Amino acid sequence: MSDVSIEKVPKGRLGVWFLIAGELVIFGGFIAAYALARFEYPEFGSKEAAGALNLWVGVINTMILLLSNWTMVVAHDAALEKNAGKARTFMWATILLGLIFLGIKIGYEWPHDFAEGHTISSAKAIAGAEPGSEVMKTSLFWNYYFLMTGFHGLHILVGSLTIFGVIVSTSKGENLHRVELAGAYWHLVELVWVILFPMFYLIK
Amino acid sequence: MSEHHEQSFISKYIFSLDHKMIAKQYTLTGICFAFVGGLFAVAFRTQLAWPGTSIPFIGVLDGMKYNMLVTNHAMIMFFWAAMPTLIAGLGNFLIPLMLGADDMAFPLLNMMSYWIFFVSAVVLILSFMMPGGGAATGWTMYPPLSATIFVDPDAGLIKNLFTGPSLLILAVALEFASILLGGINFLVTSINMRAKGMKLLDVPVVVWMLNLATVDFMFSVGPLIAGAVMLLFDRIFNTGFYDPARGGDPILFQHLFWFFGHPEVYVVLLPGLGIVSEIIPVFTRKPLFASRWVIIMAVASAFIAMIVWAHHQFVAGIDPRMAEFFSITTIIISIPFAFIMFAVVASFFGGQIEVKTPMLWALGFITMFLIGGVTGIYNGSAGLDMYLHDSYWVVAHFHYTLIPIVFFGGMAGIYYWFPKATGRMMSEGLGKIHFWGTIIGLNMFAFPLFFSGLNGEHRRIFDYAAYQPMMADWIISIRHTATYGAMIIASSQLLLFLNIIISASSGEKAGKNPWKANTLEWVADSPPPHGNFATPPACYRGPYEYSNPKRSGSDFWPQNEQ
Amino acid sequence: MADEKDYHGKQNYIMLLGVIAVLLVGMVGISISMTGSNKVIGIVVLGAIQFYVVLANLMHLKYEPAFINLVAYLSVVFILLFFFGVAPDTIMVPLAITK
Amino acid sequence: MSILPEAYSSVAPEIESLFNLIFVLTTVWFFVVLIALFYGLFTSLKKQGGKAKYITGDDWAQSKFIWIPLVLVVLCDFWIDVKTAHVWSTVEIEAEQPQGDFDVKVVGRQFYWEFVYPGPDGKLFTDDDVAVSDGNDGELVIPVGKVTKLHLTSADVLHSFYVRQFRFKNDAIPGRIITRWVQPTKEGRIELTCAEICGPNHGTMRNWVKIVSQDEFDKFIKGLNGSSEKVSMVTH
Repeated sequence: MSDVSIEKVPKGRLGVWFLIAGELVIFGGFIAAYALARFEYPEFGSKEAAGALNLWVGVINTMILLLSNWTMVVAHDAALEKNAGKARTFMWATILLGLIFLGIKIGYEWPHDFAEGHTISSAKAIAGAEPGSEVMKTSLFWNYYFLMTGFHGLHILVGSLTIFGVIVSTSKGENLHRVELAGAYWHLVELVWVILFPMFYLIK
Repeated sequence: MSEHHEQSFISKYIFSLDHKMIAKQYTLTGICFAFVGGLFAVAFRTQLAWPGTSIPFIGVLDGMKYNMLVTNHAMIMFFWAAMPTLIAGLGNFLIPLMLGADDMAFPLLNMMSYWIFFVSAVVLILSFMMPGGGAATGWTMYPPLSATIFVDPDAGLIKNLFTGPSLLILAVALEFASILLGGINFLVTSINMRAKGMKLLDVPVVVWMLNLATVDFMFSVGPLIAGAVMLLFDRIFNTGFYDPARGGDPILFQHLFWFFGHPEVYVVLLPGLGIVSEIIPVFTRKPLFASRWVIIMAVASAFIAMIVWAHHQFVAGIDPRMAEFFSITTIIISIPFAFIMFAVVASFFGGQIEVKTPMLWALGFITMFLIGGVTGIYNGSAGLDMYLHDSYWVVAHFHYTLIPIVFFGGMAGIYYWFPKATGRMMSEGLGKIHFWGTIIGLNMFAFPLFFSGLNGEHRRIFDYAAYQPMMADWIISIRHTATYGAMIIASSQLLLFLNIIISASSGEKAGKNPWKANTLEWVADSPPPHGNFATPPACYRGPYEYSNPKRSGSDFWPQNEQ
Repeated sequence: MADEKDYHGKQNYIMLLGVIAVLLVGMVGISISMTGSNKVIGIVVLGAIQFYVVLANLMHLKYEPAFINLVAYLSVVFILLFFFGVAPDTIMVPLAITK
Repeated sequence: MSILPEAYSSVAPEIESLFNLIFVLTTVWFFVVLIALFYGLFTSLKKQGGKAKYITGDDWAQSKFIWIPLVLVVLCDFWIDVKTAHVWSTVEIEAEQPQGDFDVKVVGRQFYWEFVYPGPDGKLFTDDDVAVSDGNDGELVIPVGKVTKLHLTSADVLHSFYVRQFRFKNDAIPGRIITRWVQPTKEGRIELTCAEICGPNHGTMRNWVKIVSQDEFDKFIKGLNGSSEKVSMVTH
């Protein structure tokens, strides 16, 4: 922590931090709910649930998101040096990486899961199953998985749109402070992912 | 924003960026919804008093219709009447004016937040018109009932989305988003845009309270948004988050709900308390007693409010040891509010009290809220709540807290700041009749319910014919009295509309500072122009310097004067 | 706001990325090699460290004034509070279904 | 308190004494504050040419007038907390519950109560349990003076088991069985109501608790095992 007084913080940055805090609590609600179910039911770790997720695809995706955060901070540095062109280039890279992440998640992972009969609407999977049986509980895992990864993907989409807006608004080299605000929001996405990734892919 | 440019009708009155206009939009929407909610209440009170009477536009109530009215009465009063008037309306109007700023920190965000709120209101109204009608789940929307009612698992997404409960959940989520955005605006404004020389403790108590309320809201609303999304998915995607057969857990929703639901009570309580502690010094011509400690205690209560949520679930089958803990924290939270009450009462002694209408409403707030406060101890005590939970005792208790907070507090604010908002005084006579009608109605309505509640009359029953002990003559007469009370409250609100219309058009002109108050909003013209202040005011002292011996001549010392 | 003085220090982002990547590899290693509660504990600990690194360094939180740190960490604190407030009611209760 | 309905359970006196304690304390405080308020109000109304005293309440000489009452409030809160903790733990906390003489499972259903009694083997949660409900106009029959363990659960949505005369209420929740206990003190037939909104017919979800002497109760159980249809419980 630095000795900067709160009044010195520009209002944009202050607002973004409050937004981040609010978002953290929303994600926190999901994460807490999932964690509670996860600790209650060992079935969540079974071959039919978390075990069915492809760890290495997840790792690749994490790396891509990490890279996108690096490009974003480079863009921020460029903005501090008033180098709008460089900043825009790296923001484009960030958007690209974000879209690749979404592409892998929605274009490869989810169809893969669907093919194995795991969908968010578990009506087919649980048809005729005994209440409280393992099938039922694994279906709950998939409910959580699709809900939370979907919600996270939504934030990536919003973040990309925000960055795109910043790219447009900085096209004449002004409003460069906005690069940082968009960046902070983008880092929030990474911040949430470093929790989601272990929860779904690693603890099984 | 301070330069004066010509504005078209649209940009001045509808898509306005001016915080004062947005505040008026919020407040008017809120008042209209409050009236609708009140009519709902009158409707089902009529059914309770005279079962089987046909109500205009609704007809004879059956169980389903009754539950719909009760549910939407609570929802509307909380989220579409209390929040917009007290938090959004008041906050938007007061925060920039009291801090000597020209507008909110993010005017565009401000306008967006109102229009998101407006959309949420539209979605709410749509939810009444869905096949099967509106949500009939109780305002707490406990699953599995709320996750299954009106849902046809095979019907598919769209059909299940367009049902009353689904749309209500959607509307609530939108409403939260709007208040969240508005709240970020409040916090940034009051941190960054205070007038030159205004230290944190020179900020008026009401602004403190509004910001504390916003912080509480911001930190507590997340779990409920998550829970609401999960509930919506249970309805439209046939997921199993709250379905025990699939390992889901209904209790989880109750926690997600009340983790927000209890701080929510303080989100509306703190601004009401702030308004009163703003009005008392002006009409007693005396500083607010120990105003710094009042702020500190408000901060303390805002924190404790976050760790009392499970006291709504004592009998919901939660772990009894947890219940013990929450019972203790709940009773502890009475301490800061006891302090604030004592401080308010202490500020009366040795004053020169002038009982104008705003002061009258403030007095009504204090006395009625005292009843609500002390009866809260009964419910907070887990051992006793086992008996009182979900009985009319609870109904009486929270009407004795929420009506003073939202209604008396809000009215005190409206009567006090109306001259600043419109430039004209409100009629004292009409205001006083309005007050006495409301307070008499409130006590006729709520006080008898304590006794029927103690006798074990339980809530949300549309016809007590099945319950012999509840058909005793004295309990039936209590139902009649309560219904008459509700009718008196509702009808005396017509005076408010009358008063607003008459005064806004032909009330006597109010100068810059009709109440001889210290805070900065009275430095601006009334109504303040676009951009509020001709020259940005500076601040030299705290807001409650009344009858200061160092000040010669007048008995008040505005914050901006040397 | 473009004219505001920026008090954020420069930092070596490559190294920062390296740290996060190493933590990631560590977590994956744990999840492959270990089993049982050690695995969970290990992953949670490394995850928490990673969370802190991202929040404090990548998001520059450590350069912000104390108030903003308070806000950011309070949101985490309240979620933990929620989790431990609810845990006794869900984790420790056996599922018993009545048809 | 005559305002409360007649008491039928062993814990009712405890709960009433808790009620009385809170009633006395809160009423005293309420009137103290109210009298102070109106005294302050009427003694300091506006007078011609009067000047208000400049009292900030920042120094101890002034602020002690609210700090001392606050300390008293804290003491009263502490008193109430202790009493509450005592009552609550005797009623609810499993470790301190008395040994049960008899088990019965209460199942809430839309919109009626179902009571499951142990079958011939005398044990609950076995396949020969016997269920009665409105259908075969069954009521909750329990022996007077004995500790009956109530295993509350639900088959569809939330319900709440509420008997005024027992001063007792607890939700019946699908997916879990909540064990509470009651020790009736006198015979009689009293109302059992649902206190948690459970749908359109919530208002009609009423049954009866019949408290009978031990030998009547034994007769009832015999007749039950003879006649009624068997139901199999799935609990795991």
